[in-house]
Amino acid sequence: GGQDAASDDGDPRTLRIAHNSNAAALPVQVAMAEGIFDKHDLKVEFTKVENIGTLPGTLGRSFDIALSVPTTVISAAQQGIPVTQVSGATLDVEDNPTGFVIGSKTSGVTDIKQLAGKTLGVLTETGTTHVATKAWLKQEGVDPASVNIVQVDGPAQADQLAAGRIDAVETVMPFATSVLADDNAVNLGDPYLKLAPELSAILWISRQDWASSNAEVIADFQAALDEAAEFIAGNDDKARQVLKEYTGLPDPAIKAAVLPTYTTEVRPQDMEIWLDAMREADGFDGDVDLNALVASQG
Amino acid sequence: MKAKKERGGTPIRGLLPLVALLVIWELVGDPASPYFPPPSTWIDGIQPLIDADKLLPAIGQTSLTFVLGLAIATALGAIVGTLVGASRSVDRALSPSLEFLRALPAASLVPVAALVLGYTTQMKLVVVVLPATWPILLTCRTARRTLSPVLLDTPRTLGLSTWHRTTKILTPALTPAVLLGVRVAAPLALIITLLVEIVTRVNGLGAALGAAQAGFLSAQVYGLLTIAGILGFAVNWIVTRAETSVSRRMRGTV
Amino acid sequence: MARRINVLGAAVFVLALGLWELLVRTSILDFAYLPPPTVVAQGLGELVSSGELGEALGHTLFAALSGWALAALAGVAAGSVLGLVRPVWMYSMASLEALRALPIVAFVPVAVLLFGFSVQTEIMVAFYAALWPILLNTISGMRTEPRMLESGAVLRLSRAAVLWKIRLPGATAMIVVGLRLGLSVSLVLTLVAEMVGNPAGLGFLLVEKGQALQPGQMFAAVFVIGVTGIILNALVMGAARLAFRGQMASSGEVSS
Amino acid sequence: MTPTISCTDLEVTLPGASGAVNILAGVNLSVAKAEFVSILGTSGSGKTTLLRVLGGLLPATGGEVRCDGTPIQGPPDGVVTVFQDYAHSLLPWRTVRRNVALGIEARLGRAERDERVDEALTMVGLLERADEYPWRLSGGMQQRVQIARALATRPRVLLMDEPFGALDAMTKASLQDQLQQVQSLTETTIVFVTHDVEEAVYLSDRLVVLNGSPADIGLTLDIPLPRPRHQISTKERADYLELRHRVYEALGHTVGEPARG
Amino acid sequence: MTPTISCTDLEVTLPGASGAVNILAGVNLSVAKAEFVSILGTSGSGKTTLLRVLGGLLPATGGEVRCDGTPIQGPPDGVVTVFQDYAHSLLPWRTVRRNVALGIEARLGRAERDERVDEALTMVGLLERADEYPWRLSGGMQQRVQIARALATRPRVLLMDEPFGALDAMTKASLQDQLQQVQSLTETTIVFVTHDVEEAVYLSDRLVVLNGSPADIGLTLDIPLPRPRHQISTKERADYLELRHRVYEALGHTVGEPARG
Ligand SMILES: Nc1ncnc2c1ncn2[C@@H]1O[C@H](COP(=O)(O)OP(=O)(O)OP(=O)(O)O)[C@@H](O)[C@H]1O
Ligand SMILES: Nc1ncnc2c1ncn2[C@@H]1O[C@H](COP(=O)(O)OP(=O)(O)OP(=O)(O)O)[C@@H](O)[C@H]1O
Ligand SMILES: [Mg+2]
Ligand SMILES: [Mg+2]
Repeated sequence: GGQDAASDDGDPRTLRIAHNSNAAALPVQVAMAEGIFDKHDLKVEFTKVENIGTLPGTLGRSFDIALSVPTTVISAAQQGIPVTQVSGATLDVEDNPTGFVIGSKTSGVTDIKQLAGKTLGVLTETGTTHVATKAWLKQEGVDPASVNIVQVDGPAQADQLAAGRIDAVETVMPFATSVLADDNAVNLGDPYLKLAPELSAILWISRQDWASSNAEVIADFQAALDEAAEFIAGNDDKARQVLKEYTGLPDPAIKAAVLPTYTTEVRPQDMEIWLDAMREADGFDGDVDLNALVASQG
Repeated sequence: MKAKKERGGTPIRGLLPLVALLVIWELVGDPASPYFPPPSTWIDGIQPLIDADKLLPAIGQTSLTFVLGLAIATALGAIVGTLVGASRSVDRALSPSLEFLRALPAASLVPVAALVLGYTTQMKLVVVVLPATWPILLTCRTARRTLSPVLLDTPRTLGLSTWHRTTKILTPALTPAVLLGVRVAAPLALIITLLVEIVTRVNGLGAALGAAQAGFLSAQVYGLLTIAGILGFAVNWIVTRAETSVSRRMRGTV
Repeated sequence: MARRINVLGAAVFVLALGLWELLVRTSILDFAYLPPPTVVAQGLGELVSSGELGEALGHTLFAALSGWALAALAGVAAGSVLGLVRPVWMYSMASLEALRALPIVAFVPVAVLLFGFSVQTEIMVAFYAALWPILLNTISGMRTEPRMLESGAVLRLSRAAVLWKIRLPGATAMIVVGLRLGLSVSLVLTLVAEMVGNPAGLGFLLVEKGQALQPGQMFAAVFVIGVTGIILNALVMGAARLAFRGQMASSGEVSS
Repeated sequence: MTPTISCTDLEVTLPGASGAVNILAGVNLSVAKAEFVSILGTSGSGKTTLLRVLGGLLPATGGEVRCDGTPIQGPPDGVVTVFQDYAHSLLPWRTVRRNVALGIEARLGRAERDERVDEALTMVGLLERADEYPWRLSGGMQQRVQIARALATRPRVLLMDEPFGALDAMTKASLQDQLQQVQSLTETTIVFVTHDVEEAVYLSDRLVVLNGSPADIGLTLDIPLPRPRHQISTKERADYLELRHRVYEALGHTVGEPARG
Repeated sequence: MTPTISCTDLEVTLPGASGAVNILAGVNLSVAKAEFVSILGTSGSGKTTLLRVLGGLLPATGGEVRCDGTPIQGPPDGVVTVFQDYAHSLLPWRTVRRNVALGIEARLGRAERDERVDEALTMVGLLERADEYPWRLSGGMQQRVQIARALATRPRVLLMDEPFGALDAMTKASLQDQLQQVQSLTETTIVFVTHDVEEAVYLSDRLVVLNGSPADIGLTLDIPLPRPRHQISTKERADYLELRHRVYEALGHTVGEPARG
């Protein structure tokens, strides 16, 4: 039961938000810390969920808005879970990449083409980063099936690569920092940017019915995030303090962190790129109504 | 007291309640449900895996780890359980450390094991064997402790070597306990095998399951779960059969 | 009855920790991900002083113990019925065996859907996991020495009295084994549920600290889990020794 | 008067290595109220089997077993068996005292129960071992605990399978006399399996010998010795010696019988 | 000559409900090669305990136990104990034949093993039950299987704990004579616990009585009756009757002793 639980919460201006320890969610945290949500008459209840892959099914029940990635949104929608994007989160651009494929000199992987026959550690085999990497491999003429894939938890990646258990690793911040700290590590590039020069890989989602009946709330949410992004740009120290608090990362990692480029723009064109990439690289054959995946801009 | 005719293993007719449950699910289930698709959709769900020739290798990989892990756990559990049951000081020396180890969640052991052993079947085995050993060890320990002292004195007074004492007295006397332990351990071993595969995506049913879950392919998830369940049931059925036939021969003592 | 502290066991444990420290110090085991015990101890201090540990531990214990207690009741009751009433056994055991073979971990996401991100999800998982060892051990323990049952029959004990005075006490040693197994299994699966499902408790703490690149704190959580396992087991054994003196003595669980 | 316990044309078949084996065939026995009947017979002749059938523990494959006139299904009320296999029949998790209380604790109040248990334990000489676990007792002691457990229930019918087999002569004699006394006070009906001819003659009103394969009753002998009997004076009587002689003869041996000076 | 088996100042303490209990204290016994020594004593006096210590199955808490002059640790080679608790000492998953073979199957070839097993089973009269499981046998039969198992190993020293306790007089007498014959042929040293005074006097070269608490040896009596002995003629001898009388007296009873016409 409980399929139509979209509006089981009385006050639409109370947002139950879930996300993980990702720097992409920093604007939400900053907006909470700096009272920006209050200014927009929004009340936020936050829950940290590290495994965001489970979130689409819980929207409308436990949460209203959650952090997600395009591949998850597309798969969920295709299986009849009515999710939609309500806001962008970050944007990958040439001078501020968030995705990394990192090789190791000792394993002889200093170029993406050398991955054939090697073992690549990935965060999630079905995740956005890996779909992008596969598309990239194809572009470079490497059969993705020739790469041996294992899933490696972010915190263990640096050790695994250094110990030679994997030959290359596909990762994001903040893990990329510690992986790259090793002398043998070689950054091969950002797989997202191989799909498009500018691409959104992280976004905020909700249930479709919730989104359509709360357009105003969504607009306020986006406005709050935009304001928070501005605050971040102007108050680096304070922003990093907030980052430290909700991620729990140690000081050196906080200091070294390169903050992503924030955006609240909903980019249907990116969704299409992701769907193409999934079809191309992952053999995804679902039929998805992309229009339903983006909430109408308020 | 009545002369019952006992057949080996659990009677198959005991599956009736489960079948009834599945039938009801089929009848009331909504084929489009993203969470609870009825059984008839499950086969369609796994069809893509069959078409891609991925299913059989996955079953093979998982079975290998599961069965091998269970076998190692059986040997280890039986041996350590017997030792610990026989000697109070060995028991006291090892128990806290063993209790510590068995409470550790497999998922946090995987990265450590992978660091040492790489993403290999050996790594999977190490992570699987640890928790699966426990039921066998504990059951065996208790059985060893409750053995009649006279039964243990018998081979001693007859001058049997330690080896023969082990093979001729301890082994048969403790076999029912070991088999009970294996029955408890089998699903655990299977769960951990799948968990390791889900976490690492190293080949197997668990990897497929993890991928299906991430893609919200619930019919496929149920299909894979059913296959895993059948695997576990099969091993369990074999062990139960063995247990029944052993305890029938042991009727004098039970 | 008064049992001394298990010095021997503690010594072996400390020795193992020392060996681990030594391996790290001599760089034989040199991984950022796997810190030495001293660093773990430091992480433990941090977790304790921040108050995160106490809260997480309380949550996990509540979930694991609730699930376990329910499983103990259901397992012993159902195990008794299955062990004694042959038709019930014949017409349901195979179903239970099949359900038992289902990998519970894979159901955590489904449980999250059913119960939401709540402690009920964890309790359900802990219950399901702990049920089987308790059930199977109870059934097996119910195979009582026939001469004892005949003694009960001859002394005209009622069926309830035979169950209560002969079968269950005779099965106690086995049931206690089931309870011990169930306890550790429910703890482990509560943690799994917290790691992949409900973001609370020690399981989530572990993941969170891992994601936060704090291996010291992460392994401190692991360490606490292990020690919790030791303590819970000691409590169960202690309670069993108090409650079932005779059974524990006759099965060699009380040192004389 | 209907006999307290009886069997007619009793037949018992048990499974064996090479198919079913006929253990008892055509056994007819009826024991009157307050009667003391002993059963003798070579090892493996079927004494235990017969006692188990009379006690309702083993269903007959043929014939009929009755207690107070009604066919029995399962152990009848007040009919208590003392097993040959004492080691298996005590509950190892209960102390001696609580083992003895097993049959009465549900029926009696605390005070009366304690009194009965103490009385029974005193009879078998184990009062001071009351708080011990049975597996810490010697074989003969365990056997006596089982006897005490049966006596504590004040049974109407007592079926005893070599109850004094593991006891030394002194302890045995004392228990024999206790048993006699209990019986004369409470009119218990007793069926008593023993290998000890002296004991059988000394205690019984009647004595039957099981023999053959399948076994039936080969000899029935009334023992009309006056009661109460005494270990010395009764055993000195000429008719006692005569009866004893006849039993030895019936058992087919001249050897085991102690020489008569 | 060093005695085959001996103990000096033997002390044994066992755990009890209220702390450790001293069971044996200051027991001195030495048994020469080919000697037959019987141990008598009331139920619970410590006979089984003593036998377990002599057999190397229970460590003494004080004093010394030697076999062929060397202190023993664990059961010495060729010293075989026959347990009072026969039910627990047979392996329920083995047939009678394979139970009897247990002690020799590792040492002997198939042919010789089969021969020995058959011989031992014939001695105890159970050859035709060889393929049965022990839990399908009567108590006395199980006891005999255990005896056969011990005999099949051709032990140098045989420690027997009430081995004939569950047997009828006929079977017992036959086994007594078998045992005598085995002993005279193989010079086996035998320590024999029994409650049967007749049996003790008939079989022994020497007889000791355990008494007291903690127990020690209260009486030692040589039995210089000529060998071979016979069930009838030996038991008719005046010196046999005299010895028997003395034992009964030492055991403190006038009652259990059969009257002498
Ligand atoms: N559980 C059983 N299953 C099959 N056969 C049995 C079983 N118990 C006894 N028997 C057989 O029944 C026969 C009679 O056994 P029973 O125990 O009645 O003899 P008994 O007269 O009591 O002998 P004993 O004096 O040695 O105790 C024996 O041949 C025995 O092998
Ligand atoms: N396992 C044990 N633990 C503690 N005490 C024991 C144990 N076995 C025997 N005892 C005690 O030791 C004493 C002697 O027992 P033992 O078995 O040697 O007597 P026994 O002379 O063989 O008697 P019986 O003729 O009845 O067999 C008894 O008081 C008994 O309670
Ligand atoms: Mg019998
Ligand atoms: Mg004894």
